[in-house]
Amino acid sequence: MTRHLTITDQPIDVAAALAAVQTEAAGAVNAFVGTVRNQSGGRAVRRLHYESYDSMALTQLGHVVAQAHEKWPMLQAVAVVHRKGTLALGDVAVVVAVATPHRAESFAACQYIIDTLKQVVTIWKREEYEDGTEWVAAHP
Amino acid sequence: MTRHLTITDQPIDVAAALAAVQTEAAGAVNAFVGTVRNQSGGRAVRRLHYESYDSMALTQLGHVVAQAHEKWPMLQAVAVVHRKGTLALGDVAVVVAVATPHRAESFAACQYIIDTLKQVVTIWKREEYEDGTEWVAAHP
Amino acid sequence: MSLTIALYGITRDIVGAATIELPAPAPTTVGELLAEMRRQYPALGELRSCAVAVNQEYAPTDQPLHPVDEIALIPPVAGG
Amino acid sequence: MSLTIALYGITRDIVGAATIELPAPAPTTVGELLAEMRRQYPALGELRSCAVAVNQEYAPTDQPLHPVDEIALIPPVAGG
Repeated sequence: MTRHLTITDQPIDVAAALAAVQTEAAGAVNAFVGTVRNQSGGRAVRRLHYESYDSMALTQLGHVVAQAHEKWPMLQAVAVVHRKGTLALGDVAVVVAVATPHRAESFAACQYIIDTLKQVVTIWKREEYEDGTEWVAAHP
Repeated sequence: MTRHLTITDQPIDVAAALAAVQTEAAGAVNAFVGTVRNQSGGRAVRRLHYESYDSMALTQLGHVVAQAHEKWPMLQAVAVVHRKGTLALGDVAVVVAVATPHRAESFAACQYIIDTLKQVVTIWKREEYEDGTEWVAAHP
Repeated sequence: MSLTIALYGITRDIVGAATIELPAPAPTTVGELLAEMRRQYPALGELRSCAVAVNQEYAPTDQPLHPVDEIALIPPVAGG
Repeated sequence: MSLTIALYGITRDIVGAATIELPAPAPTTVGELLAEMRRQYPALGELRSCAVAVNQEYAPTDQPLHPVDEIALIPPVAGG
């Protein structure tokens, strides 16, 4: 299985992430692209800041991808790119792309990776509103 | 909901399909990309030919997308591009991209659309092997 | 009345043409059309399925046919 | 022994620094570290959760700490 795991402060090239997983052996590619929404919990968002503990984020991301490969041994390629720094509305925050020989597994593996990434990968989001900022999910 | 439904004999621009569904209101984009595999049922594939009954294919695709919108009213944008004509190994045959405000629905709606497309959209696939060709799924 | 039937994929190969004209007296329903086509081209009966589309919609066997209809045989699809 | 703790996200805001040094005698386990940090910075106790990472892995409360360890407080993550 090939893996491309990146955390970057540069704009994400979604097409490059997709191209990185495509092979002639895997007919199915599923990709999830998370972009910056203009609202969050009913509040208007102006922009976002992502902070990352890079080395741990990549370590944990490696675990997540390894777990996905255990669950779906047919997984042939995975690319995950997460942005950090300041993002504007509409900017791509994360891309997860996976390639498998068959369709259903591409959806399942991609969803597993993004869902688990959100639980364990050490990246923090601070939303900026008209009247202040907030670390997302920090408080109950 | 915005819809972009296309059947084309030109190479598919995956990035354009993704860009077509991205908005500041929908934070989640899921995309399925089907490419030409180098094997099918254990036989080595050399290339593919897709034939389409275009007008009916687009009519049926419209129904599929409308059904998806009924099931997931939060669906904000859908793009489906299907290639026809002769395709080489690795070529993109189909892209389905959907945008929703929330993540889980983007996976579910995208999977529904590609799964249903395969059942009802009037496109036929002829695989070319070393020793002949075959209309896929034609015979029991 | 006569009917014109469009043929796609393997049905075009079986019939050897992209359309076939059924002269009067032509079948009056989808079911009759399928029976007539299978009589003329027995290989159609060997397909996994063969539906009929009328005006770009899948049609039930009791649907009546009219000369103005856009009619097509739909062998098993395999898009995606 | 002393420990250096890296701080991210809201924990950096609460402590007011990107790292904090705990001089000897420093906590010897993850559980002791969390208790000590919460004693010094009660606002940490108001978070939805606060984990401790040792050498880039989530660590259980009974895990021992050593001066060479890469230690960090991990407030609720929100990537993706």
